[in-house]
Amino acid sequence: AYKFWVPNTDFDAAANWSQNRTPCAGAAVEFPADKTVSVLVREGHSVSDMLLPLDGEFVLASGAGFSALDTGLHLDCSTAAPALFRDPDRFCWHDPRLWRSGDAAHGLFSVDAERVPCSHDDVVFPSDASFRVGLGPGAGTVRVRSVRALGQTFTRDEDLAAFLASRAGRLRFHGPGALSVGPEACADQSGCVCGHAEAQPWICAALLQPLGGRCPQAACRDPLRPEGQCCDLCGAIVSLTHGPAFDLQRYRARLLHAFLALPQYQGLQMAVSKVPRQPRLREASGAKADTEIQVVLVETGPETGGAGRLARALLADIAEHGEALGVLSATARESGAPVGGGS
Amino acid sequence: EAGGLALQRQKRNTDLQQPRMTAERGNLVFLTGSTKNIEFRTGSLGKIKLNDEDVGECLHQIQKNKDDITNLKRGAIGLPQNISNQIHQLDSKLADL
Amino acid sequence: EAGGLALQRQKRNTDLQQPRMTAERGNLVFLTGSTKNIEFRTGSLGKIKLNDEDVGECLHQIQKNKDDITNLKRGAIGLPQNISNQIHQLDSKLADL
Amino acid sequence: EAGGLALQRQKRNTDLQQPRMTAERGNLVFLTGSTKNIEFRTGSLGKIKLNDEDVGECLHQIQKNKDDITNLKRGAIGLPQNISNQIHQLDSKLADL
Repeated sequence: AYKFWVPNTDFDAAANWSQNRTPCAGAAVEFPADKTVSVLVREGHSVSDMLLPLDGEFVLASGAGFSALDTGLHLDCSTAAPALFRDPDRFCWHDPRLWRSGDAAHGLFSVDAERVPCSHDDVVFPSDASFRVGLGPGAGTVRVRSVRALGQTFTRDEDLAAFLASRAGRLRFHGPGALSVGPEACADQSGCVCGHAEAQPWICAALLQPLGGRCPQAACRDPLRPEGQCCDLCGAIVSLTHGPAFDLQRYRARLLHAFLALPQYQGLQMAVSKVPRQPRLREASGAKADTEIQVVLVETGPETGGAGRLARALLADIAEHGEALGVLSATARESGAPVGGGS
Repeated sequence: EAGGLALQRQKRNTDLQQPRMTAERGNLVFLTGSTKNIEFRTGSLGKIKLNDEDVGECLHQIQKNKDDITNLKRGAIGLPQNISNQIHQLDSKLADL
Repeated sequence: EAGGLALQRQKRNTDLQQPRMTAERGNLVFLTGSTKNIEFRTGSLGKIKLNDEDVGECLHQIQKNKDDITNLKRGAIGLPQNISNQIHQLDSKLADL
Repeated sequence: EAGGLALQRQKRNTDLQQPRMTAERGNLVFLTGSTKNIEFRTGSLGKIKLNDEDVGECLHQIQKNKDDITNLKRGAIGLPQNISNQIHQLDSKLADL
C-alpha cells in the first residue's frame, strides 16, 4: 500500500512561519542559521531582508522569485518582528499525523502504528513540494518496500543510500535513524503484519508529544487498547482467527459495503488489519497462530452503542458465513458505559 | 484528478531543472539546470554590481580593449611596412651614389 | 476584499520597479528595471565566481590589459616618431654628400 | 517565549556568517560572510548572460586580449631592435663613403 508524506517546507505555506502566515510584502525574513533545509518557492515575494540558512536551498518554481522592498514602505507589513521560518527539523518519520494512506476510504481508519509506513508499504514524498524528514532517534532502521522522492523510486538499498548521502538527500533526510528498502511486497492475501512492534514506543511518543506524552482520558468505562493503538479508546474489537482461504481485502470490502454502509452504522469507523496476537489472548483462545485479524470499531460521534451492535452483527455474520470467508473463529470485546460529561 | 496527475508528472520531470539559490556552508550559490541560463537584465539606469564593480562597464571595457588591440595590431603591421619602405629607399640612394 | 485587490494591483505596479530574482522557464533571471541595482557582495576574503572563473581576478585582468594597451599605444606612437627622426637624419646626411 | 528570545539572540550572533538577501534603498543586495563566496553555476549547456552578452565569452575574451597583448609586446620589443639594426647599418655605410 502507498503512504504519502504530508508536511512540506514550502516558502508559501503559512504553517511554516512563526505567526502562521507567510511573510508580508517588505517583511524581514529569517531562516534558522543552523538548520539544513530545501525550500520550494512558488510565488513572487517582496522582502526587505532575508537571512538564509548556512546550508540550504531555495528552489524557484517558474515565475517564483524575490524582489527588494525596503521595510516600512508597505502598510500591510507594519510588524517590526521578522517572519521566522519554523524549525524544519520538527517533522519526524514516526509521527502518525504526518502520513496519509493511499487506500483511505470513507469509514476506514488505521490504528496509530499502521498510519506510519509499514515494512511492506511504498512510501511517496511529495514531488511538487519541498520536505524534510527526521529519522530516529533510537527507533533503529526504518524498513519499507520502496521510497519515492524527487521523481525517483528507490527499491534497492544501494541506490537509496547513495541518494541519502547526496546533497539532495541530506537536505531532506536527517537524524540518527537509518532508512532501508527491500523487496517485501505483501504476498499474503490474508494480509501482513505492519512490523512496528519495536517502533511503537517512538510512534506513540511522536503522536502524544503535543499532549505532553500522555493519553487523553477515554470517555468510557473499561476502554479498549487495540493492538497498534497508542491510547485507550471506546468502541469494540473483533478478533478473528483465519484459515488459508481468508482474503483481507475482500473481507474489508465486505464490511464496508454490507455493514458500514447501513444507516444504523453511520458515524462508525473501522480499522481492519493483521496484527500480532496479544500473548494473553493467544493463551485464552488456545490458538496456535501468533497473528490474528483485528477489526476495531469506534464511533466518531457521541457514544450510542453502535460499535457494540456492529461487533455482534459481525460475529453473527461469521457464524453464518465463516467457512466461506475463511474465518475459523471470532471473539469480540466491547468497552463499557460512557463516563463523565453528564451524558 | 487525471489532469492533476499529468501536471504532477510534468513537474517531476522539471524538478531538477528548476533554478535554485543554495547556501553551502555559508557560500551562496546560484544554480540552474543543464540547459538553462543565468541572466542579468538591467534597464538603462539599473546596474549589476559584483563587489562594487559594475559588470556592464567591465564587459564594455573588455570590448574596448579588444578594439584597441585590433587597432594596435593594424598599426604594428602597417608601421614596419612603412618604415621598411623608407629604409629600402635610403639603401637604394646609397647604392646609387 | 476590494481593498485587498487594489493593494495587490498597486503592489504589482511597484513590483515592476523593484529589482528582482526570478525563475523564467527554468532560467534564473536577475532583473532591475528602473534606477535600482542588484548587487552581490562578499567579504574581503570571499570570491565571486562565474562557472569557476574568479570574477575578481577577471576584473583585475581587464584593468591590467587596459594598462598594457595604454603603454603599447604610447610606445606605438613614440616609436615611429623616434625612428622617423633617425631616418630623416640619414636622409639629410645623404643629401649633404 | 524566553527560550525563543534566547534562540533569537543566539541567531543574531551567527548572523554575520549567514548569507543574506536584503534591500538597500530599493537595491537588491546579496551578501555573504567574510570568507564566503558567491557563485553562479550553470550546466554545461547553460550560459550566464548580461543583457544579451554571454559573460562566459566575455571572460574568454579577457584571456584572448591578454594573449594578444603579450604578442604585441613581443613585436613591439622585437621590431625597434630590428629597425635600429638596419638604421645603424645605413649609418655605417654612410660613414664609410
